Amino acid sequence: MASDLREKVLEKYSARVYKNRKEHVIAIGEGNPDTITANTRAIPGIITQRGCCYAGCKGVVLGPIKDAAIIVHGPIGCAFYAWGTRRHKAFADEKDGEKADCYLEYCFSTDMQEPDIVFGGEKKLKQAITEVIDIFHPAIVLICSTCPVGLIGDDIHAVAKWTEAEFGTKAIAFSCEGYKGVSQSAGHHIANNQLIRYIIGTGDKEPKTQYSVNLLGEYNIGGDGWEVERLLKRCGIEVVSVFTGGGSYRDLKNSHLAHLNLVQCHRSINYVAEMMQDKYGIDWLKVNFVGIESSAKSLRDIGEYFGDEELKARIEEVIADEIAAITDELDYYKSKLKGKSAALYVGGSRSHHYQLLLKDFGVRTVLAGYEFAHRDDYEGREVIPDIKPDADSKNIESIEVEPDPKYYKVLLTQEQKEKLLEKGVALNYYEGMFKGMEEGAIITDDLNHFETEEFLKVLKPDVFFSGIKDKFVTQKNGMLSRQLHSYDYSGPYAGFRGAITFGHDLVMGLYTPAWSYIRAPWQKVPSIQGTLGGEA
Amino acid sequence: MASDLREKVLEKYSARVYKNRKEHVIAIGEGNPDTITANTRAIPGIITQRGCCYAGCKGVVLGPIKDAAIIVHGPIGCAFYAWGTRRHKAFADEKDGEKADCYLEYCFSTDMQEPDIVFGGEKKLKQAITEVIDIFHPAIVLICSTCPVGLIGDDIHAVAKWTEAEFGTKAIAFSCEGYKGVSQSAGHHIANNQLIRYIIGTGDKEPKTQYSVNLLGEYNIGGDGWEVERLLKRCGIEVVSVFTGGGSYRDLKNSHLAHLNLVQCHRSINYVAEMMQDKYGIDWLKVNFVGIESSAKSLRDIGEYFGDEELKARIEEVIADEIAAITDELDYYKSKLKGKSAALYVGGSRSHHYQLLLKDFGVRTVLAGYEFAHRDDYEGREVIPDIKPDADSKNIESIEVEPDPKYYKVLLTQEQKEKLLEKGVALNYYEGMFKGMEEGAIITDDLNHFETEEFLKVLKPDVFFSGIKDKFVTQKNGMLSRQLHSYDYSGPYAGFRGAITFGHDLVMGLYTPAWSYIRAPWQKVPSIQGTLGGEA
Amino acid sequence: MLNYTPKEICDRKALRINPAKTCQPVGALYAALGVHGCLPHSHGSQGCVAFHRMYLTRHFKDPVMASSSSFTEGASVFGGGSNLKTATKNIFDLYDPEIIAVHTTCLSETIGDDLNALITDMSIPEGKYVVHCNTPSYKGSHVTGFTNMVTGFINYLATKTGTSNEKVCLMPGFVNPGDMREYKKLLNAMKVPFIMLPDTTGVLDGPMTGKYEMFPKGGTLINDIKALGDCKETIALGVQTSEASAEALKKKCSVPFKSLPLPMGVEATDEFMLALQAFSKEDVPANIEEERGQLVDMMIDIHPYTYGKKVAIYGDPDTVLGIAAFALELGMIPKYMLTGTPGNQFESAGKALLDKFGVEGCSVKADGDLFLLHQWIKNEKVDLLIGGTHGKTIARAEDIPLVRMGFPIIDRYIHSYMPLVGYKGAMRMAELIANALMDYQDSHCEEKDLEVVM
Amino acid sequence: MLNYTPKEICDRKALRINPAKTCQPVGALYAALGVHGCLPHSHGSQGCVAFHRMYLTRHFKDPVMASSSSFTEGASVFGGGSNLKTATKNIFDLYDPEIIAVHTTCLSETIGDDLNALITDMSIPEGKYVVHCNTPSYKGSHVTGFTNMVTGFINYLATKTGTSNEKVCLMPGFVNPGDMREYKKLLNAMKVPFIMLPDTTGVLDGPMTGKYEMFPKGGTLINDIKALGDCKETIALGVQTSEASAEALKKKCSVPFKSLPLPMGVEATDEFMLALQAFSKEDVPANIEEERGQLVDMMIDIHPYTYGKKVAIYGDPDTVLGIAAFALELGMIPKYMLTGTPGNQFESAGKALLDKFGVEGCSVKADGDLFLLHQWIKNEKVDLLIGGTHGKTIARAEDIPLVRMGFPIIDRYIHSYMPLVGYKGAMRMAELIANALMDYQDSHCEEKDLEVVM
Repeated sequence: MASDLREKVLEKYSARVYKNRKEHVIAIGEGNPDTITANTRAIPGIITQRGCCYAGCKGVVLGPIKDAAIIVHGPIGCAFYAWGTRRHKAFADEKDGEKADCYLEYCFSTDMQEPDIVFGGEKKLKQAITEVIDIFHPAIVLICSTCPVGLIGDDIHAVAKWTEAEFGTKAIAFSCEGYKGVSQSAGHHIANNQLIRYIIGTGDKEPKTQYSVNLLGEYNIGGDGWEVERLLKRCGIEVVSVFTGGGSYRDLKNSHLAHLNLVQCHRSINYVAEMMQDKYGIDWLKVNFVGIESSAKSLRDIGEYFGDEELKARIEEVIADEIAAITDELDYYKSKLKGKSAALYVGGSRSHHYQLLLKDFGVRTVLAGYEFAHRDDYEGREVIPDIKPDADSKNIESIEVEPDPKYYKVLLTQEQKEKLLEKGVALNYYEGMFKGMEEGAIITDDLNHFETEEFLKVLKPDVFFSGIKDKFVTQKNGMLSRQLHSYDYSGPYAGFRGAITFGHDLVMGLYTPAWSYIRAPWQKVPSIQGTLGGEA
Repeated sequence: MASDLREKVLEKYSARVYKNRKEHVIAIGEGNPDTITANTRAIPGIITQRGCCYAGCKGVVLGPIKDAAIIVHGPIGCAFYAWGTRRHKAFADEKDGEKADCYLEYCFSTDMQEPDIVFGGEKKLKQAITEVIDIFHPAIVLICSTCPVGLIGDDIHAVAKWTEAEFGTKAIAFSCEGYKGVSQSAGHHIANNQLIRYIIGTGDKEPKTQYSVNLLGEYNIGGDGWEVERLLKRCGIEVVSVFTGGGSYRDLKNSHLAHLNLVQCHRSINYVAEMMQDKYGIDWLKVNFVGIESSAKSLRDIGEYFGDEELKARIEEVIADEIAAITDELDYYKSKLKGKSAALYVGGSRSHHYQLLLKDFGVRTVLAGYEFAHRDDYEGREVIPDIKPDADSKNIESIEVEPDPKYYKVLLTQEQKEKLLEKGVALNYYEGMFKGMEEGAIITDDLNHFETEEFLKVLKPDVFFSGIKDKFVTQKNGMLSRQLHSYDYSGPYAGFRGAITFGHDLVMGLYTPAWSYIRAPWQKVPSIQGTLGGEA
Repeated sequence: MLNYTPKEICDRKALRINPAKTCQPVGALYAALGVHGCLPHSHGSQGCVAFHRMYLTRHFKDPVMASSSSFTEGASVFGGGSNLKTATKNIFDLYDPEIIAVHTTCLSETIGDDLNALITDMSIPEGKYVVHCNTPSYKGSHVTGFTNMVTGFINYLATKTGTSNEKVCLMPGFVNPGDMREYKKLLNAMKVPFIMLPDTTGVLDGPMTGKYEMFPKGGTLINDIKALGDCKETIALGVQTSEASAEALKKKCSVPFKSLPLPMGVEATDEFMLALQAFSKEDVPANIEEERGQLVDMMIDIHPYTYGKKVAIYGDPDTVLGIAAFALELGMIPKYMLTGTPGNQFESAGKALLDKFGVEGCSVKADGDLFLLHQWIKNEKVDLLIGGTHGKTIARAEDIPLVRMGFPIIDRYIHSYMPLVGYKGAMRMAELIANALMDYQDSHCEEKDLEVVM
Repeated sequence: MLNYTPKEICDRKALRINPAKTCQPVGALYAALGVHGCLPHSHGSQGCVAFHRMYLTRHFKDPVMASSSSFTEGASVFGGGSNLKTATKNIFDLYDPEIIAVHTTCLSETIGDDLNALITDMSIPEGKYVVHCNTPSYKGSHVTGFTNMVTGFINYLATKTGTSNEKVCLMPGFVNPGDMREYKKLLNAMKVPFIMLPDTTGVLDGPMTGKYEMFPKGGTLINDIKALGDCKETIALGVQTSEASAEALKKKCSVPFKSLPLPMGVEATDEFMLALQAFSKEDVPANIEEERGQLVDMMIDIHPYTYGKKVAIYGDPDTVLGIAAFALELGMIPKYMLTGTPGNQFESAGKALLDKFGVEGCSVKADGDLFLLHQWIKNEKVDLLIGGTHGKTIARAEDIPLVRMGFPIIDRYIHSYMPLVGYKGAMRMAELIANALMDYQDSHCEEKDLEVVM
């Protein structure tokens, strides 16, 4: 039984660690309460895969905003590591005569040196901003602080204000020092807060159509966002802005004028979704464009939301057409994958989404975990009122917004929303990962290296979906590991076509002949066979 | 004294070999008669660098004709070795609405197999021609035979006739079996004969200008021919055809209508020059576009021939302009090369031409030899009446031509020619290599491996210009060797600009740092320095 | 690609764009992996080590293990001592390394944690070790961090007993395991007994075995680090990387040292061989001399393709100098030599190289970045780029071939198994360089100029 | 480029276009260079050996010595006996080789010179040897010529004394000296005493020494060729190249043989190692097992770039099969396997490989040419070309990356020093293949898809 396996792994810990980790590792069902501890500190010394607040703010949410000059204020490392490593694709484009430059090939840093730490770095930051504006003339400057900045007390928000005054260039500061919070999650929140404060609502370009959406929590890894946009456009749904994959300040500032928010990654962006609902009255819909069934359902839910029969018919047509185009390949990959099992440990929502895609291929999930999720990501948003803030989360600012006098508008009546719910379309809601999971699956929050090794040993999945830090550990053990942060440099995996690419990649990984060569043939036979020679 | 050095090298031979080789190796001046034995058999077993009749016919003269489908009739090797290895550049072009295809990337062979040898190969040859015409629709088919073809008695000339009758496609056969003659030279002659018989004089496109020339014996190695054409065009001289680098059947067939023949490589093409003079009355002028002084003189000689003051002025302008453009580089390379010495062993004329280019840079020639020259290439055409044909040369057909009733015309009167001679322009004449050489230089006809090693050891030139077979032998001895057949994949070397490229390449070769690393430092110091360790 | 980079070079005083360096801790982490049974530990926020592990993994495509003190805001205010204490206890409990090698971060440096004191106060299991070094991210670069970690091991462990072990202490510089294997081959060939610190062979170029080992076979043994104090001499390869560590060993245990450039190319490898020969009684064996001769043969053979070609070289200081030296030996012109790592020595060493070969008109810059390099190239183009992955956008923007050498290379495989040092490594460099230039010629020439023989 | 090649494939019965083979003598010449103190001699017109020396020199970029009987028209009519007699006398007089290895040409074969008789009648200096083989250019290919020359040495020299020397006779196949060095490394690692015939190491991959030696250090010793008759077993690598020679040794001296594919890739190298292990008492040493594990590690790492990629492989039969086997191990699809050398065995071996991996829809052809290969590619494109220099025009015409492996490679340098065999050779192949595919991706993707991490 899964609970026994769980115990077997955790009992190797010292009592203190055991006490901590047992709350983060649970087995679904089997009479266990489906409740988990999440979003708490990692234990010093226990090898976690988590990143930091800066990674969540700059790396995840802000990094993809292509027309922003993002200056990382701090020593060089933090800027360097977040330079081109996350595969959030973008390119400079023009929309209705308005250009959005793309600075993603550039890495901007103040490269703080010892004197800056000792005497303060604001002067250098100002000079760096002067230089970035002088050379690049960006539409907006974003300033991200790293660990020492907060400690030495540089006031980056004042520098942002100075920038706007001095150059007339929009500038926003993000105090996303790495030590804040317990994971990337704090950084998401900090980024979200500033987006709602300073960007969303500052534009006035109305959508062109009746059915316009923002795509929230879609980072366009490997081109996912482009594929989702393609699908939406086929259906006649206008995409106003994307938060933030391939997205731009140019578009984000108009996002409050869209009719509906679609939320792909719940964890990293739900603050924006909530605050936009409060401030602008825009409903949000949790979608999932990973997986064939999921993609179809997401499109249909949007159709239901707008309620237009013509739109709904077009959506059905698109779904039928997209599925028809992939059927043969789907069948082939299914035949190669059916009955396999997988473990997943990714970021905020992927460990959930990809279970659904795997299910499309007949692959079972035996373990899943989130790196930086909160309880609602596991258990559903209904638990939010029960989540007690601890010292670490209290440190992260949570902002309240009021309905915007100019832009607040409500699209659906309460009655209409209830009708939608009856049709299985829950607005402003995320059900979490647990509900869809099989009895006996293991859930691991903040899965660490030790547990990874041990669980994979006992669960023996065919593949472990995780990140680069786990990948080669797993593969040295002879088990396929594929990165679901970066898609192992493949993609897009979203949508119907993306599912096929995923299926291809998984089949490739499982069936590549090299696995069969791990043991040398002389390791399989008695090693001394010779009859002569060799004493030399 | 050079004569002593010569003796020192040759005395290592057995008496029989000595007797043969002493006639081929001479020292210039020092009271020695400036006469040499050339164009005689190589000695079996003595490692010669020479090639065969097929190499001279197919490889040298015919290979560059770009719009000809040249079928090598024989086992696969001969076709294979002559495929793309000689750097005679060309490309398909259009001239006055007439296209010339370029088949140089293709290698056509009948790939004879044992049954073809036993039962005869004509049938296969006919089938191959059928296929080449079917696939490529070439303007002309040339058939070259290799050793076994002559022995088994395939009548390729009959097959050529059959081809013309069957397909209406021009076809010419060349019986250039490798064993004929004593070197490539036999192949040149065989090729020349068929060109005059079957191609030259078959077209009727008149030149557009008063000053038109054919460029004979220019094979466009590394683009030399293109550079010469560029110069001639700048001067206002029209190039009707090139024999044969970058040339085409399309152009060659009109060559009898040009006003003057320029001969670059005397050895390989002088038969054509002579026969065209006899048949069409066209004078020929030995030119040399290798070297700065030589190029200038060649252009001026052409000007003198045509005698037009405007043309002569333009030629002077071009020369002045070309030289002005290279002066700085020339001075630089001269400063790096002055006082160096060289040995040259190349084909028919290059060992002569390149001495003149080397002289432009202040490089002395201490040894020079030809691979397949005749006495006239060394001593000047005045010795031709004295050359007694031997058994090997008698085997190569020598044809006589009559003035063509339609096309024969004479441009200059005897008086005009004599005036030209007074100005130093000798028509229909080649002075040979000897006359310009310094006292004491060694001349080696058919220089073989042994003599190469020995002479380089005693003469110690800074560079040996030769071919690929010598190159690494020389370089293993720590001496630069550059290929003058293929220009070591550089070029063009012709003309003024080409001289600079040559200078660059030579400086590069002599000064490349790697030469200084040949001896390891521990080979220079006492080898045992250690104080401990190392007994393990 | 890089469309916003102007040709005009303005004098930047504060803004770093497209760096050619990263921060100290990643170098310290790499060095610590080269000690057997060692778990590197990052004393700071957990994001640092996540980034460092990611980067090293992407370069080596092999597991990279390290732990973190996982600072939260509280620790950042009140000091990380308790985090470190908890961490080391947990580490020894759970992973059971022989040794924990702690490096600091800008966070713990800024708050001023005193690692010496913290470690002294720690209860460390019998027979186990905790060592540390200071690697403030706002000083030097990843190369400095590597040096500091090596120095840290020496400061903690190297001991002079008074009895010489008749060995050489070899400091390899910031190189790949493939390079370290090549060193070992040469030392063994010269029968020089040695201890190399660090030694990442078998750790970061390990075989697929079907069984992951957190502490694989490779790495310098702790006892061997201790024995460094009894070495006869240190050969410090890579002056900017290794000299400071050699100094530390000299200071602590009076081991004299010889500082040499990385043995890249003919002359630097010759120097290395002479240093080995000076140490042992041995002649250079025939097979190594043959390798050298093969290399020189190749260099003469390919010189028409390399001579006079302009190359921009960027990366770590000793690596850039090593590549530049070999480029000069090939007759190339190292038009631009640039490292992100600060330090005047790089520039003077680079200029000395240029002077030695009588080459003029080249730029040598420490503390530079790839934005500047790109601007230089826009002002005067080069024929070839040599460096890590991050030059690829320049390569594509300017249509210049890129040969990947150095650190980090995160977009190719296998490279870290292959040496660039020694005669064998130079052969590899020669082939990579010649092929890049010849491939470029083949793909960029006019069709009529495509050559079958080259 | 190759603009006249139509997509439509017509059935050619006579015309060979752009061959994927050349004639026997050049292979015989190469084999003879692998015998110490041997001067290869071409019995025919002097043009043959000029071409062969040119070609081998261009492949190896090292001196290639050989002499010729320099037939003239007379000899061609009356027989070349006197030329051969003169030649051998002059050769022994002037160059003083230990042995002259004569191969025939289509010329001497067509006129019917009886080499056995001519050599028997010859006066050969005491202690010197003249051997021969028949290499009619109108049969087989250069590979056949290589085999025939090896067989010729065996037929003339191998002697069974009755006392076993407890050695393996290793027949290397038509491979580069770099490959032969790798064989020797593996045999030495397995402590298998052996004689390899031929052995071109030290002959065609010689160092620059400043002193040319006409007969350099390398090559199989004549006494060792004699001793082949006393070997315990022959391991014949490359079935189509080596089996006939192994048969000859079996026939002459009753030495049993094991025929193996060229040890390219994992499984074929494993087979080779098992054959060595079966012979010696030795375990496969840890360092070789480590190499193997590193190789497998790399293969798993790069599989996303190789899996499912279609490759066209052309060249010599055993080489093409060896590359194809490794390509299949990498998950690639060897869409086209083509050799110019005739022989059904190639096609059946190729098909067996495809069957083993369950790969369908591929073409395997012996006696083909590059014109046909290009037409195939025009009909269904591939992602990669692997073969010698002559594929470069196809590569350029169709914009397909080309990885150079095999013979002849006359437009690149250094390759012949580097092994393709053994685990090390497979690492090289893996890197070349992965880099070619990844470079192609980098240069052909849209700018927005250029990846920093791969």
